[in-house]
Amino acid sequence: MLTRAANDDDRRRTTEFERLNFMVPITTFHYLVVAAALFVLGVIGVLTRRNVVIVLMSIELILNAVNLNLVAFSRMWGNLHGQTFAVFIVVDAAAEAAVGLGILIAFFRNKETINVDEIDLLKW
Amino acid sequence: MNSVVNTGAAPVATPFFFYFLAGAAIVSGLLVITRRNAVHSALSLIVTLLSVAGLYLMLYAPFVAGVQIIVYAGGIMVLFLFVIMLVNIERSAKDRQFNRIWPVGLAAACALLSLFVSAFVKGRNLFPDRLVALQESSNTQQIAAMLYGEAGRMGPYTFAFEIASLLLLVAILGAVIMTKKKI
Amino acid sequence: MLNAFMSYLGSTVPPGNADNQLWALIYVLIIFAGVSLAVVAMNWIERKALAHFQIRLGPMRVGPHGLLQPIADALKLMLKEDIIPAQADAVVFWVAPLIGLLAAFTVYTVIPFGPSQAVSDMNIGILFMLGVSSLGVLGIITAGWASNSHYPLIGALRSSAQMVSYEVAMGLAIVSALLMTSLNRTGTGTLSMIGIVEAQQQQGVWFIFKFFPLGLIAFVIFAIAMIAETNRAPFDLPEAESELTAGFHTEYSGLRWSLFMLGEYAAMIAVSSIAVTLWLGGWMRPFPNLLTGSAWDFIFSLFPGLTFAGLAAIAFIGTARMPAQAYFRIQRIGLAVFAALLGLIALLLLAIAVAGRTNDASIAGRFREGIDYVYWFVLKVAVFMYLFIWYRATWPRYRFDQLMRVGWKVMLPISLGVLILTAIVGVLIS
Amino acid sequence: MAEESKPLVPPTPEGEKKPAAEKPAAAPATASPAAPAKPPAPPATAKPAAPAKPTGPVPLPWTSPLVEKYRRQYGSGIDALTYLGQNYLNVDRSLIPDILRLLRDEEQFDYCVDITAVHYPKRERQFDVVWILYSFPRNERLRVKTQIADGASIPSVVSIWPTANWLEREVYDMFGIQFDGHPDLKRILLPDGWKGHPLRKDYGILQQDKEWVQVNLGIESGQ
Amino acid sequence: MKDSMDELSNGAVSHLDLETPEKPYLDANELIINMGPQHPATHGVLRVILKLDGEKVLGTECVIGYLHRGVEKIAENRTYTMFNPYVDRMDYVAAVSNGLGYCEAVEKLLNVEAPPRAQYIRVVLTELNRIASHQLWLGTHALDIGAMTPLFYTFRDREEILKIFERYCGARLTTHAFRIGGCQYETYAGFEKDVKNFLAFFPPKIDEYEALLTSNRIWLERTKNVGVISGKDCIALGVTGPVLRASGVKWDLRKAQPYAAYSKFDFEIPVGENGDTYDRYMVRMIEMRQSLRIIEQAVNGIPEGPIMGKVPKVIKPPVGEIYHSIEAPKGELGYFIVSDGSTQPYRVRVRPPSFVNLQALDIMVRGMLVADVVAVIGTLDIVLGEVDR
Repeated sequence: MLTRAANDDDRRRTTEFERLNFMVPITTFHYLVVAAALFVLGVIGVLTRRNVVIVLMSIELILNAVNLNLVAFSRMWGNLHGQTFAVFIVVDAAAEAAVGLGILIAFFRNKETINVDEIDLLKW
Repeated sequence: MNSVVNTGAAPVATPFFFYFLAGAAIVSGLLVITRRNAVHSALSLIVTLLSVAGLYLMLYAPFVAGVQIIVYAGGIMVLFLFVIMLVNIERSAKDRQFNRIWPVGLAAACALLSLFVSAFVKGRNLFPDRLVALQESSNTQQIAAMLYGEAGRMGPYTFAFEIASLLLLVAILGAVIMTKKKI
Repeated sequence: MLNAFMSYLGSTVPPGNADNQLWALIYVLIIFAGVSLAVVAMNWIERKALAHFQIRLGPMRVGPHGLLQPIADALKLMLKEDIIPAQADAVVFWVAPLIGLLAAFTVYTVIPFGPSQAVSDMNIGILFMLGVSSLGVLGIITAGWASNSHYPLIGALRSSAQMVSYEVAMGLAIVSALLMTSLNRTGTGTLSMIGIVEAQQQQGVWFIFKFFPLGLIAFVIFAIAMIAETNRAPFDLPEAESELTAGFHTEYSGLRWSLFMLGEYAAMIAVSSIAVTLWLGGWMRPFPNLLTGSAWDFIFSLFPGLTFAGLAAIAFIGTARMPAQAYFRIQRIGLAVFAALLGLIALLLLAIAVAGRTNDASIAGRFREGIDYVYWFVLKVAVFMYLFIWYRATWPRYRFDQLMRVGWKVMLPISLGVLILTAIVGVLIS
Repeated sequence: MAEESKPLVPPTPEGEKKPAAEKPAAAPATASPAAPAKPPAPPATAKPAAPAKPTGPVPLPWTSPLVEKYRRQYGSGIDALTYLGQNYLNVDRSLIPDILRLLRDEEQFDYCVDITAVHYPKRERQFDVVWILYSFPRNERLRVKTQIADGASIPSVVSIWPTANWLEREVYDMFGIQFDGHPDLKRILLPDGWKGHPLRKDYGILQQDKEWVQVNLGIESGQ
Repeated sequence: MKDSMDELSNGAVSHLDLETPEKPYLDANELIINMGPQHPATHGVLRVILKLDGEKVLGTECVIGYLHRGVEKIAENRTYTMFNPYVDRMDYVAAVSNGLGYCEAVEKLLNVEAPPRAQYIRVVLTELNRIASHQLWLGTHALDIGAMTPLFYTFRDREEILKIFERYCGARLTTHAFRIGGCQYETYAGFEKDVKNFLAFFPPKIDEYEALLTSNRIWLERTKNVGVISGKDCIALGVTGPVLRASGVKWDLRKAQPYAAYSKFDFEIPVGENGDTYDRYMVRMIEMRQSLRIIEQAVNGIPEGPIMGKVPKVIKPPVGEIYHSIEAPKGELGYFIVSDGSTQPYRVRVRPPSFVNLQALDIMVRGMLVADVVAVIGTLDIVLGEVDR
């Protein structure tokens, strides 16, 4: 009754938006552009910020960008390998955050700084 | 559960939502790397993560979206906020925000950006312009099949999954050892 | 219009899944209003029940038996001066209560009040719920930080540590219930909230009684963890007033403070709903497989009406027992009107039950069914709400290290053990 | 030495006939006690010196092994008296730390009940400092008193009885008596910047540190 | 850990270096928190400066005096009789005890004794007041630990005692029940009946409190091994009352140096073992029952006779000084009175139990958590009116 066939629905919406000249349909490419933008933002953060916490957050941004790519490709190819990999990356991000923040706290306790420029000794 | 399987009709798969979420993700991503105050950065990052989770939903990956919310926004970001509150942010907020080599870093990032742009411009046609509608209503079950296998067979990622759990264990131990004063 | 209405009533899937945006929106509004109303009612009930536990009367002045007290409270809170401390981070200070509130209310989109009485039936339902409710901690931690004051900060750190810790045990307890859903022919479980209830229906047992006592233990662990998760007594350390004045919301006042309270109560109802859905058969009436047949259906469908009739009777008795002085007249009239209102609702519900007795396809039949589902669900949640009050009146407060110890050294191992045992038993049986 | 050897009645014998006259603001009361030797006089007349006066209780010499022992050791610096069944030692200022330590270590006076002072402005040595001691094993109470002059200091007994910490701080706060060796001698009941020591007799009952009140409370007067 | 006298005497008590260098929070591991003077759990206007490492208490410093009224100075400017009501305002939850101590001290100075009947009445009222004080303590202490309900139960039952006070002397809290030389009022007509009713009424109520708390798991966890203080430390710090007894020192002034008519009654002194918060709780609970025992014996044995001794109209004690102390609900309450022979005391020194007991807070909470500070403040049973006087 109220549930329409899938293709029907998609077509209806597409035409609607084309009539409004609102936007073109979203393709994988769109997602890739978003992911690339997030990736570059993350890289800028990692390379330029002094605050280690923000550097770590930028790394999270990068990982998210990668995840977005993977999931977009997963949809493109119609299988779930990409999504599965994204789950692995989330696991990795959790491990990285835990260890990174652990290092940060241990470091802060000794050196009282969280600036990357000042973390310049192998041993202290 | 019931007969209606709406494979094609992603709940919110409209361009408007895509642009909204993408815009939110990128703007808050920008805020993450520019805010002086680390707590603001973290809050912006949460917005980014939630927007990306929304994008996952649009890509028929509800499980990844759920994991993104529960692990990233609910877990990792709480950890980040916790640490930010422990370390003295007042002082670091008054400090110089960018490191000495920031022009170099920015240049490198710009180079990377141009690489991406050129790759996308030149390689646009390489991507097949198709979007497959995935089975959303059994997404979790399918990912489970990938990770654990089904019907008695191991899945393609079962071994990797076990390794990942080991990685987490190592990370837990490492974090505990590093942060605890006396063990 | 009527056709659309009928077709909706006839639908067996939630509006979100039926891709019916309008109905989904209406549902969201209904749930939002309903939850807000429930919070207001809960406020009154908690004050009254707590008062009676403590040999007091509780609110008696605003309206008959203090019935209008929540409204007076809400008005007061809205009119109260809204203070932002000078040193606070104004933006974050503003946003923090909203985060908690949004997280608490978003959860309701997947709570099934009936097989089709939900906004949406997500494939990842329970995962979504856990994730979104874990966002609530962000509101607390940002509130504590933004206040720029010691007590809120300690309260926020405490509460974030507490919530993160108990989420682990809670998650494991949930997983053991999820494992039970996979005990079917195909061997695939489900994360969908509706699917979980339906699995209980198929297996003919609430999961609390499944693999006795494994299901019960998992349920108890969840029931303890959910108190910790909502920062209620005896785990209310984040806002332990005797230690931290008011914890993370010490610096909050007026409307924003009331948003925190709204969020807290909404979260209480939400976690109770999870417990009901996972272990207590969700919307199902007692013994749906045992006492079958239309006669039993009819008998059980009388319960909503009878409940309201009982409430009306209590209100009428209260009216009759009011002192005869002249200055009680208005209160008396008010209580009588309230009782009459309850009585009317009771009559309406009974009429629907009677009218929908025969024909399941008619509007009345549909209504009767929906009312039944919602009634049993709400009744089960209400029991949890009462337990929340009871705990608060009875127990002292845990200390922080004890709380952590209970969370990590008692609840976590037990829930892990229950999970493993459930898996083993499940495999052995199938 | 000379002063102490006299059998002291608390308000000291010589000089000040009338302590009541000293009370700055006790307006209504001053009249009647101004004549000390009036109707209820018997005790008052007992005051001047003599230990033996039949009317009214008076301090009597107190002998016990304890006293004998210390008297042998320290000579006349110790004066042991008993009044209404309560024993006290009048000890010379110079003997204070030793006597108190010995009382705890040897005589098991392990509980310092109270430390306080009394101000006699007319006297040369203006302050009586009083230690009230109790012995759990002996179930016995003992007061030790000494006289010091205004501005003079006295050794702290915190190292003997930790409880003396706050008690000495209160004495300092109220009388301005310095305790040498106290770990943290500062005001305890009054605010830190307060001027004056209220329990001295020259501090009127309506008197207050106006300046402090104006600066810290922003009001003209606390009255 | 804190058994050594040396550590105590090295100024460990309440000597806190509050100047923290400009260091970040994690490194210094220290956080200074002000608890009070406006804080729900400090029972008045007590300010405790806490030095914390995370939640662990490194040290505390009490700042008191917010309620200082100069009672001792006032005494020097009032006659002996006029000063009597002032003592009620010190420990305002145990006003009868305060009055008893003061009256007995002045009587001693005058060398008179209250007649037996007055003494029995005094014992009844004082013990009732001890129960009332313990009830208030129990309610607030439980509230501090997070149990709301006992507060209301104890207040309900305390009301019965206050009613007896009200009928006896017209006041509920600051009773001013006794006069120098005896009692002002003869017992009212139903006094004995009221007291006996209370004797029957109250024991089940104690059971009720105990049902809520004594074997409650959370209560045990919150109180066992919290705020432990050894008997030796108690004595060194001058801590008296239930706190001392909970640490295993069997010492009660009612037995050790009986005053009023206490030597005539048969009662036990409860003693704890570990000196922790739970023992202090148990000691006070048993003390309530023992007080009931004393009241029972006293009210059954009230002799006939006058209620006022032979005290002159104008009280002019002979020159001399006296120290007299009684066992108040909170510990040893002493009065050191110096008389110069005039109608006004030359000096009145009050030895307040709360003040001295509060000193022990520091060593009791070192190494504990913030939540324990609250529990320990509650268990010390301080009344700021008495601490600050």
